[in-house]
Amino acid sequence: MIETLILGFILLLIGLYAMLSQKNIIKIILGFSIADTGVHIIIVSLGYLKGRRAPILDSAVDIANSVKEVVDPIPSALVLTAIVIGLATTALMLVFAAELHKRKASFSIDDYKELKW
Amino acid sequence: MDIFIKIIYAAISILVATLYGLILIGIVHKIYARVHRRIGPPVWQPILDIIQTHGRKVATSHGIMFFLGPVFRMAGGMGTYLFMPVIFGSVVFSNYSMAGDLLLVMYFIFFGQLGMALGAGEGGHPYSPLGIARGLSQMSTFELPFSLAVISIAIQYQTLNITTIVAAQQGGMLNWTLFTNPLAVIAAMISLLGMNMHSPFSLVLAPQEIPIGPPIEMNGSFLGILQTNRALFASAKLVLFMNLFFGGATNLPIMMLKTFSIYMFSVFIGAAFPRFRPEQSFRFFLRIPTLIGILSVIVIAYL
Amino acid sequence: MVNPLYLIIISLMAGFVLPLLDRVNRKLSLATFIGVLLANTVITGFWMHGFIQADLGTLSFSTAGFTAPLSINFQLGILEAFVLLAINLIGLLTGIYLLKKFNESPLAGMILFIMVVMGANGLILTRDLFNAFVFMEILSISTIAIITLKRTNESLSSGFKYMLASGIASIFFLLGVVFIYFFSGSLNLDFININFTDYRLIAVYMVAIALLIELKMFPVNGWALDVYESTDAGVATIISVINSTAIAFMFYKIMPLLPSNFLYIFGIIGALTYLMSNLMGLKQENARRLLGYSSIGQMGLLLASIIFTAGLEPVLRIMIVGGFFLNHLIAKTGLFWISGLIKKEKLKDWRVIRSNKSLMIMFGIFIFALSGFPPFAGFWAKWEFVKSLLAGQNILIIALILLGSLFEVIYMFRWFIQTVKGEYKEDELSIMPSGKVILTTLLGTLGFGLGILIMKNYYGFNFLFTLPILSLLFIYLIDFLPAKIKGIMSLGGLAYYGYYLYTLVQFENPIQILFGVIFLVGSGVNLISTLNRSEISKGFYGLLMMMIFSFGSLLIARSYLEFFLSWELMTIASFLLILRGKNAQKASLMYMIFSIAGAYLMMVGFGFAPELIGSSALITGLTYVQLPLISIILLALGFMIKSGVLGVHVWLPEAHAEAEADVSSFISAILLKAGIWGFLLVAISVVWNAPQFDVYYWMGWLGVFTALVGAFLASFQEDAKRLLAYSSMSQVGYIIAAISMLSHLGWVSAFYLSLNHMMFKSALFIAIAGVYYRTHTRNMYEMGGLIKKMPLSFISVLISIIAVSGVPPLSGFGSKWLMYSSFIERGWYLQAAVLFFASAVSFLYLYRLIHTIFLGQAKYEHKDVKEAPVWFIIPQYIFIGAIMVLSTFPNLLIKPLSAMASQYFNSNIVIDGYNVYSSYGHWNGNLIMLVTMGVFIVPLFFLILFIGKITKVKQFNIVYAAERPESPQTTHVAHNMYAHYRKALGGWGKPRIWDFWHGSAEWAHTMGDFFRRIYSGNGQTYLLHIILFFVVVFFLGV
Amino acid sequence: MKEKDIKIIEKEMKLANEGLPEMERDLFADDRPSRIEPLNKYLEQFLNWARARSLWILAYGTGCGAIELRPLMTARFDAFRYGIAGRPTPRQANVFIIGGYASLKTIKRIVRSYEQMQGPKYVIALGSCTINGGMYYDSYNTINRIDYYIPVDIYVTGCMPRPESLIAGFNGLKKKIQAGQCDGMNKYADNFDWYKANQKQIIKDWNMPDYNW
Repeated sequence: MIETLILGFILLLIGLYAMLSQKNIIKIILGFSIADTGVHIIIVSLGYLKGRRAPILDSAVDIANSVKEVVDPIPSALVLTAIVIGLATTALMLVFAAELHKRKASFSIDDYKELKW
Repeated sequence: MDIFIKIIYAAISILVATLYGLILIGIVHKIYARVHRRIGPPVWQPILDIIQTHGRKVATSHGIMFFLGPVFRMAGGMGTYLFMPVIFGSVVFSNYSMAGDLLLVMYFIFFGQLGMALGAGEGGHPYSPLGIARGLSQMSTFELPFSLAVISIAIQYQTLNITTIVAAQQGGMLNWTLFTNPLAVIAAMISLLGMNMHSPFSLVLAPQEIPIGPPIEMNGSFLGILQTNRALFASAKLVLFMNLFFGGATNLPIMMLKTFSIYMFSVFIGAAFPRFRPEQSFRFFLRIPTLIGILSVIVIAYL
Repeated sequence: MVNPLYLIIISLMAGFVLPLLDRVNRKLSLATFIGVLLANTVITGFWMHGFIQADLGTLSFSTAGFTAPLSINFQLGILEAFVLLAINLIGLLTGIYLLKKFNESPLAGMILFIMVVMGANGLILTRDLFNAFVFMEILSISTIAIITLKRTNESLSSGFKYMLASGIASIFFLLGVVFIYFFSGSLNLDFININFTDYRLIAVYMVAIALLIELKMFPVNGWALDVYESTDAGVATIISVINSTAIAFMFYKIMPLLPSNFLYIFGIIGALTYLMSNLMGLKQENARRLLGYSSIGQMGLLLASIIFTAGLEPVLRIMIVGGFFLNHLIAKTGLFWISGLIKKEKLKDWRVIRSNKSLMIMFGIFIFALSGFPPFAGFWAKWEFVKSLLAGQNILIIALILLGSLFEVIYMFRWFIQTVKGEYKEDELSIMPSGKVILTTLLGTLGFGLGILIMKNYYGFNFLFTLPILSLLFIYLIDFLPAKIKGIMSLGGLAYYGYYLYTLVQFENPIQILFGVIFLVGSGVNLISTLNRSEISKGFYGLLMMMIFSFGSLLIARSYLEFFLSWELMTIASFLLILRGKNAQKASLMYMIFSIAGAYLMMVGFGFAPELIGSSALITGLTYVQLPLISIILLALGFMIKSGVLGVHVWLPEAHAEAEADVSSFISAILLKAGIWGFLLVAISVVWNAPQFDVYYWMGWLGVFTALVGAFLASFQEDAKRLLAYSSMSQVGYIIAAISMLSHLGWVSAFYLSLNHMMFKSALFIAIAGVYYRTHTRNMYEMGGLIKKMPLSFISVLISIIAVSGVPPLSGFGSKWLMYSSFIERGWYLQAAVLFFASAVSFLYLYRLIHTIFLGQAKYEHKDVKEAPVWFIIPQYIFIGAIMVLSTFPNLLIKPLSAMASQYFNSNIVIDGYNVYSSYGHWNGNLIMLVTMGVFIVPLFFLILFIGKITKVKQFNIVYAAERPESPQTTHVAHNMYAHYRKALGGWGKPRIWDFWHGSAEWAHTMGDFFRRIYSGNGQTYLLHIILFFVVVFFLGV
Repeated sequence: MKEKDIKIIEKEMKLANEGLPEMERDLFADDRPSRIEPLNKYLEQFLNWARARSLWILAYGTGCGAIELRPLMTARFDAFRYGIAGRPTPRQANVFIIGGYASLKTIKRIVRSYEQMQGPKYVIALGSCTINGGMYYDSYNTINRIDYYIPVDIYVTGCMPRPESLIAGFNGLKKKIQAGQCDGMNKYADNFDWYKANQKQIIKDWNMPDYNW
């Protein structure tokens, strides 16, 4: 579905823009989250076939004919994993952010430049 | 027996050359005196001086190298002379020229200088190394045009053998290198000024600056030997130049005439010019004479 | 075969079990932790064993009961087994290394560690792209988490930056994977069989870029540097080694998907990363960050090697990539471990390593391995890589890699020298022997053994070529013995070696015998002077014998590699020997840099050279091949650097001056001849197969000006050894010019001069060593008047300088005569004139040497100076005796030398009795000697007869303008003796070449400093780099 | 006494060099000057003949008399025609012209230079001041009689004597030399202790060896 694909890319770009432009660590993490979500939407929309069902083999789907009725299940499976991993990453980022804030009481990324060159 | 005859011939040859050199120096004194409108000493004054120095009853020596320095110097002079044929075609004056060629003669010149430098160095007087440093530096600079001239004539005659070079110049004045390769002769004659160490290139002995320089501590017989060598070495150098550039000599009077004329060249220039400072002298040799030398090589080799 | 799934399962299970066990006892959990790592290692070890035993091909393991592509499958081939074994072993060792740390910190560390290893294992094994994504995420998340094992501001912020970068990378990777699936319909690498052209390119491009980011390619690697700098040493190890290796392997797996133009660009990026990170490393002062730069550089090299070896046969490819990989693995692991032991940040603080001998040796081993020296794996890899790149005409890549490598050598060795020579006080914190030290030692030994293994098994080197290394090891074992015993043993060993070479190896060419005499007999006599050492002199004889045996190997080398191997071994040994000097830091570094630059030129030169036919020694083999011009130039340049030709001579005076007194003579008299030997070999190949362009004409000019400039520089020195060093440069200039003539007489004079120079320069250096031993100064103006105290040394210096200057009757005149005759005969007239000038200038420094040391005024402080020790006197007089014999009977030498040269040219020199005739002149050395003796004796007798009463006076009994000298210091003319000459030279006397090299060094450092400013420390900037990198590389590729 | 014993005694008769600091004593020779007997009569006559015709003046103008040496050497009087030449170093000169008054400072240099000359050596004392102090006879700063300190071969009187007188003095010296009467070197050696005592009496800052070889 082209609209969601475009939406996904827009989200991805918004996320990246946020990561590049925002100084606040939390906002950067948010940007990452948005970008990640965009990616997820892109994945799902790539696997979507118009007019088909979700690839869940329950009573609503004729199992013998399922290949023709449901959308490609693999992107859906992938996206589940990707969401989990994205979650883990975001969580870890937030932990880092919290830990950094505890030490310097600042969320500005500019304050964490002691290592360079 | 051959070898003894050879040695006797060599002794005669050296004796003649030394006496001739001493008289030559005497004549130069006379000429200088006449330039100054003086009467001047008798021409045999250098011989008297040598007897006088050898007649000193006591001497001081600074050590073994000091002792050997004048010996080295004399050996250098004698060797330089002996490795050259002096008179073309003469058995007595052919010396030991079969031992080597022009390169040998050029390098044997250093033998005496190096030995003397070491002897004077052990004297411990600061003027000695000062003079030697000047002398060595100047030597390195005038060797350049001279070596270019030598290379030029080596190309010209296709040999470095002095006898062959002289032979090639026989048969008329126009066969002399002076006329066949004038550029090389000019370069060599300018470096002769440096070799003879008359002013403006009298850096080493330089009275009034570093009074007589290296031999300042030399006394008695040491000085006598040095003076003897000065005469012998002067005639050896002149003979070398005569052989290379002025057609050599076939008998003794011609040899004396030619070497005397060559010597007068540096004497006249010496009588007329004041002394250079060291760096002026070095630069002088590294500029015009070197260029003339390079030109002579290029002209002979490539044109 | 154990199913690879167990690797994953064991780790995951451990992840769950560990918290439970930890409740019981920390010891138990630690044991389990090690057990898991051990199990991994053992399993992979079994695989490796299996693959070595039998050719099993590649095995595929599927999961969940389906076969691929329906399920995820793991592929296990010998390559995977090899990489897995390597990283699991490092994982195990690093686990042990970190045990103490884990014991003290929360359990999470252990689990994360296992997860990192598991992620890496999975990434290497899996063939499924999405599965790879998962493993990659496991790998990065656990890596980032484990960074916090050391919880400081720096490590946390660097972890966050890492997180941002890897987050973006994972987005790219995920998108790429999905698009690959979208375009090809498969996620399994074995089943993706479409070409990713036009718009589909973006899919694989994104995957590749994600991997490049994770591989920390330039410039998207700022975050990685911060991590390396701030985290714990063990963690840095696993990031640098395990993490990077797994990702590099992943890149290798997706390579078939990438179009070739992109691969080429990625290869260039790899090489560029190597160059840039090493360039930026130049300015680095923090040890850990420096290791980070080096680590990143090595990854770039690895990437480039993976890409550019694609077309090669598998064994060779494994040699190259595996070589680089193992080299990086072992050296970097070792260095990171040591950095953990040192606990100091600044490079110069690493000198505490000197408190632990074995650790110091290991440090050296790692540095040498990383810089690509034999026998370590990196050396072989680099050799083969450059060869294969040349076959593919990838000059740009070679240039990038070799330049990068040069920079790496510079900072690595600067660090090494700073460390082993830095001022170390005993009361500083010292490193106690511990498990970690033993572990490091084990690793270093492993690396060393691996190199030897490659050397013996892959290349099958003759015993003679391993002899340098073996002798080093052997003498290290007996190093506790007193120096004299070791010296005598070395002398005996050397004698047997020479005998063995002479009788059993059978030299093919008499020139080999000549250089054998220079290398081995010369070394043997020089060795006598080392017997003066009274202390134990640890390590000295090992290095010395290593160097001497390398000389021997150079003589008999039959292939380019044998030659180059011996050359590099010689460089190592001589570098370490020079480094032994008291203030040799700068000197040895310069020597190393120039040597390595020369070695790289040679390496490329050999790469261009055609294969040799047959297995005869190089001196025969090279005669029959046509070397291309570029090869001739590069090889000659490489050899000339070692001989210190004008322009690249700046290392020479430093090294000569600062090396230990008895080492300098080896360097000058013999080591420089190794360069001459190489130069001669190249010239031999040109004799019958001359290139179109007469390159030797210009080399002749170079040699001639080397002679002149060397002589001038020598004249202006105050330091006796520097003077002699420049004198060596000058003499080498003569030899180079003479060889370049490519004529019979020219070569005879070059041979003659080589042998002569070996003798008189040895004698001079040993004499000066004796003087230094007694006076403890090298400044000539501080000496003077020593002739009375050291007459024997004086005589040997006197004879030697007469021989150097070429004054008849000594042997030096022979070389001058041959030289000028040959120059004039060859038609090199102006060159001959310059040489004449040079040899006249040489009188300046020779007189200065002998006058300022032995003549003039003796100083008060040298009142009680004695003659040099007998061990210095003996070798001098052996050389002096040889010079005298050869001077009196020059034909002993001229005849065989003429025969040697007439193998290649028509002889135009006639020897008749004692007469030697060239086409221009003649020379009778014997007669000259007799006449000279005659004319010397006559005035001597005359003088003795007439001198009268001699009073032997003392040094102050001089006429001093009716005064007396104030003090010896003010009376001795020595300092700046040729000031007037310098003044006369004006602008020509300025040290322009020196300035040029200084400028280049400064320029390189400034460039490094300039480029590293892009690593601003701001995480967002790094993100921007990534985005820009993504875009720019894409457009470059398209 | 046997010749051998004499040699041993001579060797033992070293100078004390007490005027020098301990450190510098090694740097100066400490031999005593000794008498040198003439050679074979005819040889000595021949040498004296040559010595008389080759007089090398030490170029050291000790007093105002030095002013007379310039016209002596230049075109007007041209002493070189008699074989009289200047030498810049005492090692090579054999004639020392004491040019008039000698101040206390100068006498030290005169002694040193005289001792550094290699014998046979001759001294010409020029002007009245060298004989009896001349116009400076009562100066606190000049010596009155030079031959208390070094042996003098010939005096040329006057204040100042003209170059002609000096040439006349040289002629006298020549005659003396040829007659073998100039033996200042041996005189100095024989009376060494007396000369030294005289010298040390007036030279207060004696920072030189007892004999300047």
